[in-house]
Amino acid sequence: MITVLRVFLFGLFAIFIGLLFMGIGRKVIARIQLRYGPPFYQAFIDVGKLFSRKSITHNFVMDLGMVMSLGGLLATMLFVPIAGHVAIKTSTNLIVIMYLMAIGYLGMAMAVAASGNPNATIGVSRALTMMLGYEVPFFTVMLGLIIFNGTSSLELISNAQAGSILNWNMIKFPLAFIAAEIALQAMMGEKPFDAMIAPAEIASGPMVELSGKYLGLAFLTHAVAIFVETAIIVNLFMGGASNVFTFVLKQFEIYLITVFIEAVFPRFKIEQAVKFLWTVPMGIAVIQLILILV
Amino acid sequence: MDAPSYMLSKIAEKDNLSVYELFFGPNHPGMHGNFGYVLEMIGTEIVKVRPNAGHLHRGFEKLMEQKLWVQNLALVPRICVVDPDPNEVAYCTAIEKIMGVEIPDRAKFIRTITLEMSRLTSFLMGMGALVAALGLYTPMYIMMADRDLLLDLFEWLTGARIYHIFNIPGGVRNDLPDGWVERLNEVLDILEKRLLEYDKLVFENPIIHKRLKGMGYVSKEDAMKDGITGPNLRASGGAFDVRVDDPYAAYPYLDVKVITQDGGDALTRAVQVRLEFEETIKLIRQALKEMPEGDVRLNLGNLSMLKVPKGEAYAKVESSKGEFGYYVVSDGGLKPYRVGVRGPSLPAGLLYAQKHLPKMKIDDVAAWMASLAICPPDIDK
Amino acid sequence: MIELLFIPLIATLFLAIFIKNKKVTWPLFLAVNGYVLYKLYSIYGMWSLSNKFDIGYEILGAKLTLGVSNNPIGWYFAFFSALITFIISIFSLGFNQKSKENVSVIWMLIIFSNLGIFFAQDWVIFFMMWEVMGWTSFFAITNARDKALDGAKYYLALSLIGASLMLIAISLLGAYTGTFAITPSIFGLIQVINSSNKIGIVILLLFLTTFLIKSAAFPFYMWPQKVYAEGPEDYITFMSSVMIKYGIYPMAIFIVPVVGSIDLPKILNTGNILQYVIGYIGAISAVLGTLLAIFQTDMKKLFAYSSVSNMGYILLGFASMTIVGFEGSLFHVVNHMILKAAIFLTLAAVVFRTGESEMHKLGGLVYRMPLTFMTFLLGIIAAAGIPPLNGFGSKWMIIQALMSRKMVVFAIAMIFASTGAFMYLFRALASIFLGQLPDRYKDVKEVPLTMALPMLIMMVLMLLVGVVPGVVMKPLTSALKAVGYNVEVASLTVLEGSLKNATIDLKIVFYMFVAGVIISAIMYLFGNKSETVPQNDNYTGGEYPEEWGVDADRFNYSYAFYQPFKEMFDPLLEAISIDDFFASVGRNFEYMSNEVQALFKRGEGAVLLFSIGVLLLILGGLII
Amino acid sequence: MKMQKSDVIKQLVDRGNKVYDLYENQIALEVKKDNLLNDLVFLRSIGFEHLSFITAVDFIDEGEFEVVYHVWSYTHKIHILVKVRIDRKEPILPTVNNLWEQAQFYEQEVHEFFGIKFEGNNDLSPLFLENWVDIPPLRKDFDTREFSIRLYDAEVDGGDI
Amino acid sequence: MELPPAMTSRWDVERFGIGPMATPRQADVLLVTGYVSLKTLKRIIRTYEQMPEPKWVLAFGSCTVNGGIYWDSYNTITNLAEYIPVDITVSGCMPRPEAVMDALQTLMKMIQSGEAGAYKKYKENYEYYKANQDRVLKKTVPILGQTPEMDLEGKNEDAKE
Repeated sequence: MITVLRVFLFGLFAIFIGLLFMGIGRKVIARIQLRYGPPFYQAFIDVGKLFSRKSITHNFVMDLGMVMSLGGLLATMLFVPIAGHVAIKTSTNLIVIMYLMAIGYLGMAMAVAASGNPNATIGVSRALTMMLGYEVPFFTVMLGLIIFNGTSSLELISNAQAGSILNWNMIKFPLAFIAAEIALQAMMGEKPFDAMIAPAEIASGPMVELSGKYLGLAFLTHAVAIFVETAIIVNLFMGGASNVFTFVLKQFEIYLITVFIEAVFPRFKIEQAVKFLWTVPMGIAVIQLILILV
Repeated sequence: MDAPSYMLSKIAEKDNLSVYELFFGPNHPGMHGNFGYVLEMIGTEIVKVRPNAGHLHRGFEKLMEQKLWVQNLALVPRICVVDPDPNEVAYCTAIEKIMGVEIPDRAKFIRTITLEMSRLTSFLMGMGALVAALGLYTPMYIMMADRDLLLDLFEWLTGARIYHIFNIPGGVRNDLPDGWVERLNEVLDILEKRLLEYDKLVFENPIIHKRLKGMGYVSKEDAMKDGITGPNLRASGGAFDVRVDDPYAAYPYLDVKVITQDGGDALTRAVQVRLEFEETIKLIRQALKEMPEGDVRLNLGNLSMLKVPKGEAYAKVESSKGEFGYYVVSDGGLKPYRVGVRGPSLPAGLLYAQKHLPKMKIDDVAAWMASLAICPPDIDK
Repeated sequence: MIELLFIPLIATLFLAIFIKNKKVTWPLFLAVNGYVLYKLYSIYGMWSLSNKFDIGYEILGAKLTLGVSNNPIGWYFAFFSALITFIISIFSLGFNQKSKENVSVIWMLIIFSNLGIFFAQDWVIFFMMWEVMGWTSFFAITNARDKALDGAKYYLALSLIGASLMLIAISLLGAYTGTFAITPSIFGLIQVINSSNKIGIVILLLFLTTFLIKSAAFPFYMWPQKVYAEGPEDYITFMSSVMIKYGIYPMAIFIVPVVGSIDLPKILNTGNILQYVIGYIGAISAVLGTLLAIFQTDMKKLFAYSSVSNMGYILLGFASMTIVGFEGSLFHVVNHMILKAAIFLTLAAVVFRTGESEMHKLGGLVYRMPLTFMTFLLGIIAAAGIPPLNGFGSKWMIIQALMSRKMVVFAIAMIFASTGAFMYLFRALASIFLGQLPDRYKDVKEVPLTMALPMLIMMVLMLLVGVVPGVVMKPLTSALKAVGYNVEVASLTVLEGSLKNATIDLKIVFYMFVAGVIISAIMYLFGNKSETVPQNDNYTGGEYPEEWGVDADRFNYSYAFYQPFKEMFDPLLEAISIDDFFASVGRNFEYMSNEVQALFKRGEGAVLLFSIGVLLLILGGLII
Repeated sequence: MKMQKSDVIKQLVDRGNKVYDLYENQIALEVKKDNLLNDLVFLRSIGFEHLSFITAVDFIDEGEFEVVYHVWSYTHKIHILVKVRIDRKEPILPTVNNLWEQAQFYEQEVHEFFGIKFEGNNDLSPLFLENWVDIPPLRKDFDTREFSIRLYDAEVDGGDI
Repeated sequence: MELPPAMTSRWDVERFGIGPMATPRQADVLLVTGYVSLKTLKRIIRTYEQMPEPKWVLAFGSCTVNGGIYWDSYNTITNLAEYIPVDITVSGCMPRPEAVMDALQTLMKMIQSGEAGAYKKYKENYEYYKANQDRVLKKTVPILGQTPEMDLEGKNEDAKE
């Protein structure tokens, strides 16, 4: 019973933090754009509103896909140690996390493709291409850390950096951190790697047919994705944290970097994005990997 | 780039099922104004385009025949909302040509200043649209806010932010208010400073260069033949500027520098706008300095009972998007007999859509539109 | 032991006799299949079972002993392949219900040779069964469809090359090691190689080439797509899920032990050259298969390349030369059998109902074939290696093994391939089942029960193996232990990786996934109700598509799906296209294969009966 | 090589056309329907390569349409209104879309709003209006107020008066 | 045209949580900005019908109330409320950004107090709205009672294609 409660609490916590980040992110961007910006709790209002609206679906796959999408990301979230806590005692295996995350994206892709709108399908095709683009450098970075630590457990990698700030992988492997940051930018679908939702090109792509609670679920998925992705980076590079508050703060720092980059970059075309990801961050990651191996 | 497209269209001919259609507009976030392209696509590549104009057709040319000469002043700025003043000036100039009157010099200078300010607002909007189409919202927001600085000045001067109805047959409605010129100078200073920020954010951004380079190439010969005018023509190397070649308002007294480049692609056009923006600020400064004192309007009697003698005239002005022309035919009555409007966007929006968009990717449509500064209202009228 | 092979063979004979009467053949077929499965199940653990026949004849100085034996790894392959083949054959019976052909004969022969390959005790029987399988395949492909002949010829050409190479290799092996029996020959070959005899390496490479041809690895990756393009869907299901593994089995029992034990000049301190050769072949197969799959428009070709890519994973697992990698590879063999069978069954169902295999001409079938869709969905989730379905565990083990050996290039290749897999898998899903349903498929129905049932079983199997990998891993590990590898017998749900603290309980992964879905479903139910709109009610910028002459077909993005991505790779793909080379080889074999085909066409039944008779004689000799 | 306005006028008069010197940089040229293409080709050949636009005027009292081609020369910096009168009952003109590609759209527009046909132009489909069944709207005998009042229940001057 | 300034740095409606959405599916409020031509009306109706409930319409500018300056145009409707239910209108041509913001906030208050529910009217009076829409969009006979004197075949090619 306690386990069940724990799992639910972890899930809700991730959603809460993710939405909070999204709200603050919007505010920060607004300030960069010399605007006042929405209140930081705007994301909660939006989601509440979306869930209270009637929504439009094309067939059962849309429902199935959206549920699968949020479910997959929540499941991923349950594997990520937050300040040393994990929902259920299990090995926090990085590869499992990476693969589980994919089910979320697959669910989303399936739901939006079920609507039969070409815009949405183009968006999905771009998103999957982008995924291939960023997974390769990101995995290369992870590979370096895994080989260095001799374990693929996120928890152990995080624990190995305990102590002073000089133990952080961020300081020890700055190149890897830079590569991971760039890959993270793409992973979050923020500019310059947001070709998949480009509103001016394909009318917001995957979101084009989502309405009401489907859009709400997509929002929540994005929120959890932000949480999971920043948490992975914090665990990999910033040594986790001793308490939840510090952990969230570190996550927020990571998120803030992506928001800053987001605000001042236009978007790549998809092939340019993939080429970029396979040259610059991949190159950096490979150099780092060689440094670790030698 | 040519070979795959060729192969794709071969496949398309063989098997029409593989073609699908995307509706780019009229209700599309990448579309500025109410306009549509129906794109036939293979993959993400466009193979055929069917322009879908007319959503903004209000029948201006017919409406103008129904209204008094001066009433029409309320209509003309609405033809191109982004850049309203050239419409007013062109319409007034045509009337003045037919009537054979010469407006006072100060009026000419004030007209010039409003025209150039309007050009600035339009350039800001155009650059904003271009960068927004590429997903760069920050400068877009700032550009829009900067545009508001100018709109405030317009409001001070004319009482309206957008539809000024300031230029009237015989001059302008009123003289510049006190303190207005100083404020304008301040605003120009701000804009000049901002331009450096835009340079950093936009024109020196490698991604922008990557996206725009080589897109939508127009050669000088084609541009001249096909009626592409304005910055688009000058970016292809055609040294044509109505302000110099067929001068109106106070341009004969000013040094208008015609900037030409020979890239002809979207990047060149974007840079062209940026260069002309700088030039425009200089021009306003010069006009402010050299503005003579004197009357600002001719006394043409009761304007609402204005009768224009029988005759015809074509007046063209250089708007921010190119040659804007009004062809006015008068039968000597209280209302125009016929007004024909030449908008600058038609060749680009309809003809070049069919020339450029095939072989282009869906990614580029919005940016292409913005780079050619296509303004749907002046196509539809 | 021998009756396990004998009974299917006799059954084939009976089936061939009663070929016109489905009322007789079907029950017979099912009964014999049931018997085979039961028998296989019951001989689990009895590793000493064998039948040997010493004909007292010596070739090239080696004693020719023919025999079958119940070897542990062979059993592992035999049991699961027989199970999957059985399920596919049931589907096939439904698939061919309307045609006059009675496919049960061919399926029986396949089951027979399948068992023969995996239980062969020596290279001679192995070679014979291998050839029976090859010819049966050719027969099965061309029998149903004339159009398939081109692909089949190509396949036959490659098979013949492979067979000749293997014949040479076997002869050399016999000559240099003095034995034709498989297990002794391993030690013999190691000795030959370690005595710095170049011929040992040649033998090894000859064998390796043969097996690579069969398993469609680089550079022989072209044949599956050529065969699958026109071949009968039910049969290519078998080919891509089971038959493609025939190359893997001898690699597992022969190549890996040999390569793992020989002492060649070492590179990078961790392994020998041959290990890296296998690794690079695997890596290239994985990456190239993925890339080529991404660019296909025909769904059968797409999954043909997907198989190539999966064979690459298996080779990578072998190349790691660790026990985790080896286990992972063998586990992946069964996983891939299950998921590929599931996927191809749905493809066959789609072709069965629509007659179309070009993906861009399909679409929206989820409206009409929801069960097929669900099977396909689970299949691609499994194929993408996403927990909690079955593809995950084996891929995870292989990656673990590669990482623990610091084989970074292989690990990156593996990740590239398995991420790229999302692209082609999703593309197939979107193009076939999602999107707009064209008008011409408005009346398509779900498949009949005989075809639906195998799909349902496949779904259950995928989930079962995904959550409880022990059902496969337990027999596998005990088999490996029986062979002599130093492994612990796996527990039901836990997989062991080779890195520190790398243990993963798939049961927990499943629970977590369920928990996530439950939370998300609560969220979903918490929302206001939704309204279903027709498929053509879509955002079109406000336009009315029908007024622009746009119907469902013209409002579906499924052709040239990854066009921008493809354009990046176009120059590369052109440069490495070795299709032309093999095409010319294929042309040279054309004459010969025409002859062969004419033989079949003239007297199919006669040839079939003749070959069965010969086999009966041999096996009869074994029993006596 | 820049020509003076007088030279241009002289050349045009020599070809037997009526020329009006309107303003600085602007002249009007009246041509016959049969001569239209010849004259436009001639104008292009002497440097008038920019077609600003094509429009028409409905002289209903005289029973004629006047179609005006606006051409401009980048070199001579002169704008010419090439005017051609045609019978209102039989409004047919040759197309110029092989001289200027953008003329295609102007001709479509003129066809849509005046009902003037352009021989040789295959695509005169409507560009702006949809489902238009009345007479072409820019003709003088089309009363847009009446139309608006009947169809859209418009009140005169928005009901303000 | 005043909408971009309203959204951007100076006025920033986003601080009230208002933002533009890309497609009708995601939108709550349909802003009809200014005059509505027939072609646009047709698209507005589709867009409106694609929006999920509850949905609101903000008619922007005088032109949507009584035709405004275009009241006598043959191609713009005069009163949007005849075709789709309008919750709130903003007068002016064009209204200032402040007016837009004010309208949006008023609409938010109206929604909270339950006053704004015009979309329900659309369902109840669907026949009425549909009849009005069809009258202007699907007309087959000339409104002014005259038969077009010339054949206008090929006029609706695009629509039929």
